[in-house]
Amino acid sequence: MKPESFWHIFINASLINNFVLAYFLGICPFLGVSGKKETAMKMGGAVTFVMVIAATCAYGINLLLIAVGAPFLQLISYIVVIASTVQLVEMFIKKMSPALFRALGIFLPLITTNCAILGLVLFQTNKGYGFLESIVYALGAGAGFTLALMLMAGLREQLDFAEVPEVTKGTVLTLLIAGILSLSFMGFAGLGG
Amino acid sequence: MQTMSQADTTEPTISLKMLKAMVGIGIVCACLIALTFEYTLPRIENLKAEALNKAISIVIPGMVTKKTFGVDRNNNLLEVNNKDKSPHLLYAGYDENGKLMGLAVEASGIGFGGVLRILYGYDPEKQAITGFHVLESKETPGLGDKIEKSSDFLENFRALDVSLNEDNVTLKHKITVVKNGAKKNPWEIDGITGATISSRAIGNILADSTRQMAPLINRHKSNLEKN
Amino acid sequence: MGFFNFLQNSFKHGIHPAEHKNETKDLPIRQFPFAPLIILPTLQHTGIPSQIIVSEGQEVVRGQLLAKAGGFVSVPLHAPVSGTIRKMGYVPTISGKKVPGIYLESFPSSSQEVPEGKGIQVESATPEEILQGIQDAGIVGLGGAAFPTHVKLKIPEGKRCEVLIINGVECEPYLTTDHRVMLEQADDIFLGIQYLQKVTGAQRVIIAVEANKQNAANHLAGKVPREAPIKVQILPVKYPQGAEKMLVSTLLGKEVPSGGLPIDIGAVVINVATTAEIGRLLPHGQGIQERVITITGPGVKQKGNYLIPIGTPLRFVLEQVGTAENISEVYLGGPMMGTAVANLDISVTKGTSGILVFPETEIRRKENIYPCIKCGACLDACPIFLNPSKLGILAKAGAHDEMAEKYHLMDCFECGSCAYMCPSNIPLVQYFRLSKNRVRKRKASIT
Amino acid sequence: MLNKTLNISTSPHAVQGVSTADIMRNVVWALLPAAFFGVYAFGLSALFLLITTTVSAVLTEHFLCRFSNKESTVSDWSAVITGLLLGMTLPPNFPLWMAFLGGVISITLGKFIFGGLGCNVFNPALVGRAFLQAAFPVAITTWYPAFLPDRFSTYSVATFTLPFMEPALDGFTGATPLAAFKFSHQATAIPELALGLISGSTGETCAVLIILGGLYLIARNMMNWRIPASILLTVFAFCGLLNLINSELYPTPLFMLFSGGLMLGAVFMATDLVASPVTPLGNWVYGAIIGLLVVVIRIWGGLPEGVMYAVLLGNAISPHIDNLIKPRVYGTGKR
Amino acid sequence: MTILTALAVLGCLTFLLAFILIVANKKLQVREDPRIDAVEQMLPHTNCGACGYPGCRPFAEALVSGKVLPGKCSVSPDEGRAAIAKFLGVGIGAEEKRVARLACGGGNNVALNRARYHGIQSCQAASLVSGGGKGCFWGCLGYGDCEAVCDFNAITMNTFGLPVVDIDKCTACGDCVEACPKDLFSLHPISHRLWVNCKNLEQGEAILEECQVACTACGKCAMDAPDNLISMINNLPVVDYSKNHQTQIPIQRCPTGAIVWLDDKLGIIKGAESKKIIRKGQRQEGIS
Amino acid sequence: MSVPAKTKTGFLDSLEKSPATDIFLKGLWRKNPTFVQVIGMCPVLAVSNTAENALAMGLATAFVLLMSNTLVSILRFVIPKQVRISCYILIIATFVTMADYAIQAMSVELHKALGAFISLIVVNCLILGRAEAFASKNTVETSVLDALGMGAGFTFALFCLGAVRELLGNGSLFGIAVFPASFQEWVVMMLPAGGFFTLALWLFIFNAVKRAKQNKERGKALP
Ligand SMILES: Cc1cc2nc3c(=O)[nH]c(=O)nc-3n(C[C@H](O)[C@H](O)[C@H](O)COP(=O)(O)O)c2cc1C
Ligand SMILES: Cc1cc2nc3c(=O)[nH]c(=O)nc-3n(C[C@H](O)[C@H](O)[C@H](O)COP(=O)(O)O)c2cc1C
Ligand SMILES: Cc1cc2nc3c(=O)[nH]c(=O)nc-3n(C[C@H](O)[C@H](O)[C@H](O)COP(=O)(O)O)c2cc1C
Ligand SMILES: Cc1cc2nc3c(=O)[nH]c(=O)nc-3n(C[C@H](O)[C@H](O)[C@H](O)CO)c2cc1C
Ligand code: SF4
Ligand code: SF4
Ligand code: SF4
Ligand code: SF4
Ligand code: FES
Repeated sequence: MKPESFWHIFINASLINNFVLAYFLGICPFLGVSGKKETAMKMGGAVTFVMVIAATCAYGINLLLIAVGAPFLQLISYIVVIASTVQLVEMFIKKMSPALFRALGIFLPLITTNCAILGLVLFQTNKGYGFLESIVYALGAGAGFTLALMLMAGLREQLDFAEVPEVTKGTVLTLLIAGILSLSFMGFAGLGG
Repeated sequence: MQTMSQADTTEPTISLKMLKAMVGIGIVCACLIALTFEYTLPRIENLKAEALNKAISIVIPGMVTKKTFGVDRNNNLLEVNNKDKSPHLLYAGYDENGKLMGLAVEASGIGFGGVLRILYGYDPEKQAITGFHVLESKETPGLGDKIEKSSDFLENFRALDVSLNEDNVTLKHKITVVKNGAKKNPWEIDGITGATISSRAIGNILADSTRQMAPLINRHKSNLEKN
Repeated sequence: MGFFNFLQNSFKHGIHPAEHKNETKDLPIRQFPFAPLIILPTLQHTGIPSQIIVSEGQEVVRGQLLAKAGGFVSVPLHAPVSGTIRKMGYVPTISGKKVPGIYLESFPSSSQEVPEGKGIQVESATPEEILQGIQDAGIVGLGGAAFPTHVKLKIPEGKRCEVLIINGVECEPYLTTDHRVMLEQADDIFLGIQYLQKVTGAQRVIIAVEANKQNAANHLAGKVPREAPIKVQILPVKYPQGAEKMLVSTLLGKEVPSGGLPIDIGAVVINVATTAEIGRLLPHGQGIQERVITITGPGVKQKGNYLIPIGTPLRFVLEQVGTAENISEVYLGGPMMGTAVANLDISVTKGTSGILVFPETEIRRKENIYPCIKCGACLDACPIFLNPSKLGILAKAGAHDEMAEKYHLMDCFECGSCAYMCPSNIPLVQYFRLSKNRVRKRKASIT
Repeated sequence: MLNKTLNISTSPHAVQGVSTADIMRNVVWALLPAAFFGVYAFGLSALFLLITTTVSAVLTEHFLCRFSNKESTVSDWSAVITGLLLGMTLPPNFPLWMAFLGGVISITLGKFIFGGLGCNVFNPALVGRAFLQAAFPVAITTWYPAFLPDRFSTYSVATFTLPFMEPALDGFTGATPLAAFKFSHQATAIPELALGLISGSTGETCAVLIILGGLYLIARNMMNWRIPASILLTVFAFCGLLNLINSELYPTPLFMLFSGGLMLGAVFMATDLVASPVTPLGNWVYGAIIGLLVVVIRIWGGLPEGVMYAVLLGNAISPHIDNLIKPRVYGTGKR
Repeated sequence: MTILTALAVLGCLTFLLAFILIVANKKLQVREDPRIDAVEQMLPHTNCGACGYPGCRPFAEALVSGKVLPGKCSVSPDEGRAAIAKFLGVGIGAEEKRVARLACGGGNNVALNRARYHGIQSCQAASLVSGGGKGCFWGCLGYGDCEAVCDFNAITMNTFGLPVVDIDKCTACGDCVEACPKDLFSLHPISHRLWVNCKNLEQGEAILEECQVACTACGKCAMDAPDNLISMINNLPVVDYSKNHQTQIPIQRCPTGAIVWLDDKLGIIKGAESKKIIRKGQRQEGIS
Repeated sequence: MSVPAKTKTGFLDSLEKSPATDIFLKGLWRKNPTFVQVIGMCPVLAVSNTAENALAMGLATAFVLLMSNTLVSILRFVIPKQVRISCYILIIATFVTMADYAIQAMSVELHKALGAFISLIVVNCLILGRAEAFASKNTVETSVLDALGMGAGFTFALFCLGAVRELLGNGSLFGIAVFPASFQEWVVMMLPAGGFFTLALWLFIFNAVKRAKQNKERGKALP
């Protein structure tokens, strides 16, 4: 088997198989936090950050679990460790930099139990990525998530002033835009292939 | 403010309670999971092995027993036990007499929708690909997934020529994909209309993999045959 | 359009509306008859109303002071005609607002003579005296805004006026008052410039004239006193070339800072008619009683440039010049920035530069309003480089504060270029006025 | 005589006189030459196709307005453009029932759900096409030869396929110039491309007529010239650079410009006023992004053609462009 | 064996996690008076600002800190205010209910329009175009900005284009006061029954051309009013509500019905001698 | 909201009278997690490309929901408030792992089709939400009912999506061809975009029905 290049891992996670638009991971924040550009940007940043942390943790746990021979505890340990690590980081940030906390921190608890994070670490394990590959994968996934969130936020902000019919307002409209974005992202299919 | 000081006095007991509750639940959970795992493991392994066997017997028709080999750093073929996960897995299939029928080789590459993992059968005697099976694909259902379903396409892999030159190191012809209906030579693959990209990806994967594996297998033929 | 903009030596953006000046530009200024009843609001300028100093029943002569300035940002009001004060009360104005005013019944055979006052000679007077003289003459900007001229001429502490710009651009379609003034009152203009130079201390004077008034420019250029630092500059025809910000950009290549005035970059802009009025009135110590007004438009029978006494009711004016049967809209000022008249009982004031009459058949009402299609025509037109498209969308949604904070709403000077260009007929300027009003109101309520 | 009630309204009291409907109508005129060329080159099938998409878009618009108790907005002509453009981007032998569906999707998904004219954030015609391409990828990449001798007497078998049924494949696949280049590295001669002597989507083949239509609109100040200029320049420059680096691997810039839907996309689709940025500099940036995406998708992507995706992605970015690139307001110092 | 590994791994993990949480629990206590939340829950959540605070939460904070009394919230029903008062152990601080009140009687049946306005259909927009075209500069333009701005649907435009306030729905939030470009709305306790229903500053009968119910500043009401209750200021009668104003005497002789008495539902009762104008339709458009 | 007394009592209404069925129906219909509450959307979109996958996913989620609700309810007095979320996650993760292995033991094919989404049930907002908002405050019986209702509602929603997508995208239902062989599949329905569109369609229908109902009620209340 030929190992994937970092570049392809990144492009794949961010554009071709975008976590939100192709894998449907993290739909809740995608629907919920995409109303304003600023919050979307911060949310994206926070998700990327947590993804990198989670990828690191997961890599370590996976090694450990294989070592002790308990791969069946994978899921439960991932979620428990990621949750507590994120909480630790949150406390740490709060103490070290209140400004950063205000920008990122309030999103952290939201993200802890989010499909995108857990999905990332599960995929990363399934694909058998090494440490660096995992980090690149996390960065790509985070960038893709941020991109999707930002695009949606921009469009939704613009539509705040449009005469959207009552019945499609809200989630329906957001989903339809997501669908069209997902169609557009198909243009990236096969990139780097 | 009163409520605050109350909380302060009760803190140690609460902490202890928290610790107890969590560790307790953790232990119960551990038991539950471990039991489930123990209970289902044999069946899952069975199913997996069956699936693998099925896949291998698709690409090596008529195979009865098999052995698993891996490729180490120095390009040597070594028999490995099933649990090990070393890259470049190959399976050697034998008939009831223990005669080598062919090899099932795993290969992967990038298709239309992401990574494609395939298994193909290689017959060192005929120096040809004898079968082909998709292990994992994200190709578009109804379009790209014709690479696993279209019998016309699978027909290509009944005997796809990958003969080696006399030097036993290089291939005579590179596997190429041509437009549907344009196949003329035994080393060409007839593509799928509407899924050119997926079919070409298969061609590329096969070409890449055979270029490396065919000489290797030929070199270690004896190694494989003794059963 | 827009494509070859860079070839022109002028401000960027702007529009080219049809001019319609040919009908009146060659008609000499003519004196208008006195109306039997003159209506004089005490607020004909921007600022504080004048304070009436006469009483009901009192007889006054032409040029007599009727109301004194109500403060620094205010000017006095003089009788435009000899007669009797019939009544005092609320009188209607063009803004719709009713303000305290005077009804003056003119004597049937009033004389045109205006008694001589205490003149101010340009050679002997100090700048302060001239400034006071300008206020006493009741002079306000005749270019449209009717801002008290002496206030504008008082150079703030720490600023210096380097160049005086005499605005003879008259970029509004239809209007030809400034054109005629330049042709017929050149001497007054040059005398006025002397006063202005003395007040401002400006070393350079530029008289700016649009290329469609070539004859006026030549006439003025020929009369420039020898060795006077006065230059007559011909500018490309483009709306709103006459707006002082654009004028300063074109002539000096500098921009007036947002929220600032031309004096912030060392310039003072005064309209030609204002200048002429200064030159005519100050030496005689008189007050302003009449002004030149273009009466035109497809609904007018005797189009022309008339010297009309201030306070003449619009109804009287239109009866005199004759109008079409089916008049539908009357504007004071030009078609781009002028105000529609709701009530013909209002009168001509110091700020009135034109009276435009349109019959029903000539009105192209913008009834078919489409949504904004973001064509960008408005952006390409706006001389201030605002984004009227976005502003319009925000205004419709009522996001007034966002307009002011993020999109420079308050820099819009309502020139109307954007609405003129908009293919969707969106009432952009009205939206902006409304929003500006709201923002101002809110700011006022906060402080 | 002077006792009439006057009418009052805000200044300005003058208007320049070209309305939105006028602009839209002129865009239709500008599209017609290229559309007629499509009919001339591909015959009856193409004619039926264009009529179907246009009628479908207009009908959909009309009925949606009716259902939402609004006045029908068909008279502003924008639905005609959407329908016509949709037809022009489809292969001539595209089954009519699919084309009809495309028109319906274009107007509902691409326009109506956002609030109708002026509110859509994506190009409606391309939303319809993207849906069709994702729904029926085979039908939309099955091409029909141009200039068949009997094209005015017979039509493609696929054209009249029953609704919901699979079209019989009577076209040939993969022979358009871009696919030929992508999969077999065969370049087509530029004059052939420019004059439209090739196969492709109904309205995209004759680049010359498309350019003429665009020039007409630009001359009448009804189209934003900056966007096509920016796209074409970017594609030319980027592709030229690649071609200089390796002329074996990468096509010549002229081939890039004149092949596939680039010309139609750059001149008529990226310029859709509503879904593109509104500021002048924003237009340049938007064009450059689309140009880059086109080249990237065409050269490194899986698909042979990417104009549609590039424009849709450009649409998605355009609110950000508008937000980040604001004109410098008079008197506020340097940028 | 599997079970043992599982126990060990998960035991350690959960221990670690619990430890972290305990630390977090100690470090991250949120110190906020819980009563604020409770009070906020009891408020109507309309964030209307009628209480003088920017929203319900700041008002709740103020309530808890004892700065104000619950009666300030005019939107809550009486029971709600009582509940909050009980919860906080303070008085209700009842204030008399106030409602928005219009000072114009010039519907299109009695007042003339001098010009026909075209443009954005809003009073604020119209008022900026030569005053809006109504004959009386001070009068209601009738485009219903007040109706649109009211969050409680308390204002409806009647057939003559005048806003009518539903006193049950009106919360005295003051939005209409702010919205009206002619400043016709003000907030008054409902006990103020004697009401000057006009804002026209002109004196004399000439104004009747424009509006048949305008105050002509004849001064009869001021003359009749006991105890100097009414004074004429700027050609308009002004009621001094600090005096005893529960009297209908002043309205009786008003010739135009510009000063009125309001009944329980704020219906208008005019004086005996005021001219009765019963017109069902619109008055004809005036001439300029 | 006081609903005016209805003259005609439908079957559902009579059922709603009893508190137990009321709790159940609430989850299935009135507070349907997908169509009304719009939570836990990821699996709804991701594994609804065929009716079979959708059903399997729905059932798996319902199982986890049921078990975790029960356990949380049983333990509700034991778990201290401060660590409740972590405890819930532990419990949920356990049952998810069990479900995962169970499915794997049943069919490798199905496990492959559902992919990581079985594991992702752990983070499904629905399950944690029910544990937190309902089970931790209610008796075991009602929690079980709630879980059954919500689980059924979720499965129902998934099935609605899966059926439409499979029907249009593959011309079949549960793998059985419904349309004639020459049916042209709408490939888009199998793609991610199709998931978004179908969900939007169903939400739209629910919205429209809700609005129509509201309008009708308002119409009734008026005269
Ligand atoms: C929604 C969609 C899905 C596609 N999926 C595949 C795919 O799985 N495999 C593939 O080879 N091409 C796929 N394509 C690519 C197009 O079918 C492409 O045009 C085609 O591969 C060109 O091949 P042709 O020359 O045989 O028409 C897809 C295109 C679209 C729009
Ligand atoms: C859009 C616009 C157009 C204007 N056009 C003219 C004009 O054509 N002529 C003119 O004298 N003033 C014009 N003005 C007014 C000038 O900006 C400036 O106020 C005036 O020339 C100053 O002279 P004044 O105070 O003597 O009137 C215009 C203003 C604006 C906002
Ligand atoms: C504006 C426009 C955009 C288009 N976008 C795409 C696209 O994104 N993808 C695509 O496959 N075809 C698209 N087409 C159709 C292509 O231009 C072309 O006809 C098709 O890709 C077949 O050519 P090829 O096989 O040489 O690529 C588009 C056509 C037009 C007119
Ligand atoms: C220059 C120009 C290009 C246009 N291009 C498109 C287009 O590509 N697709 C489309 O649906 N409408 C197009 N329109 C029409 C119109 O903008 C479109 O229907 C609106 O986007 C609908 O809100 C175009 C209009 C103009 C003036
Ligand atoms: S009216 Fe205001 S926004 Fe419009 S063009 Fe003039 S300055 Fe710009
Ligand atoms: S000119 Fe009119 S339609 Fe065009 S962008 Fe400006 S506001 Fe919108
Ligand atoms: S009261 Fe004021 S806001 Fe209300 S309709 Fe009359 S003018 Fe408009
Ligand atoms: S009696 Fe009537 S008209 Fe006279 S002052 Fe009083 S309110 Fe005005
Ligand atoms: S289910 Fe909520 S983020 Fe995935």
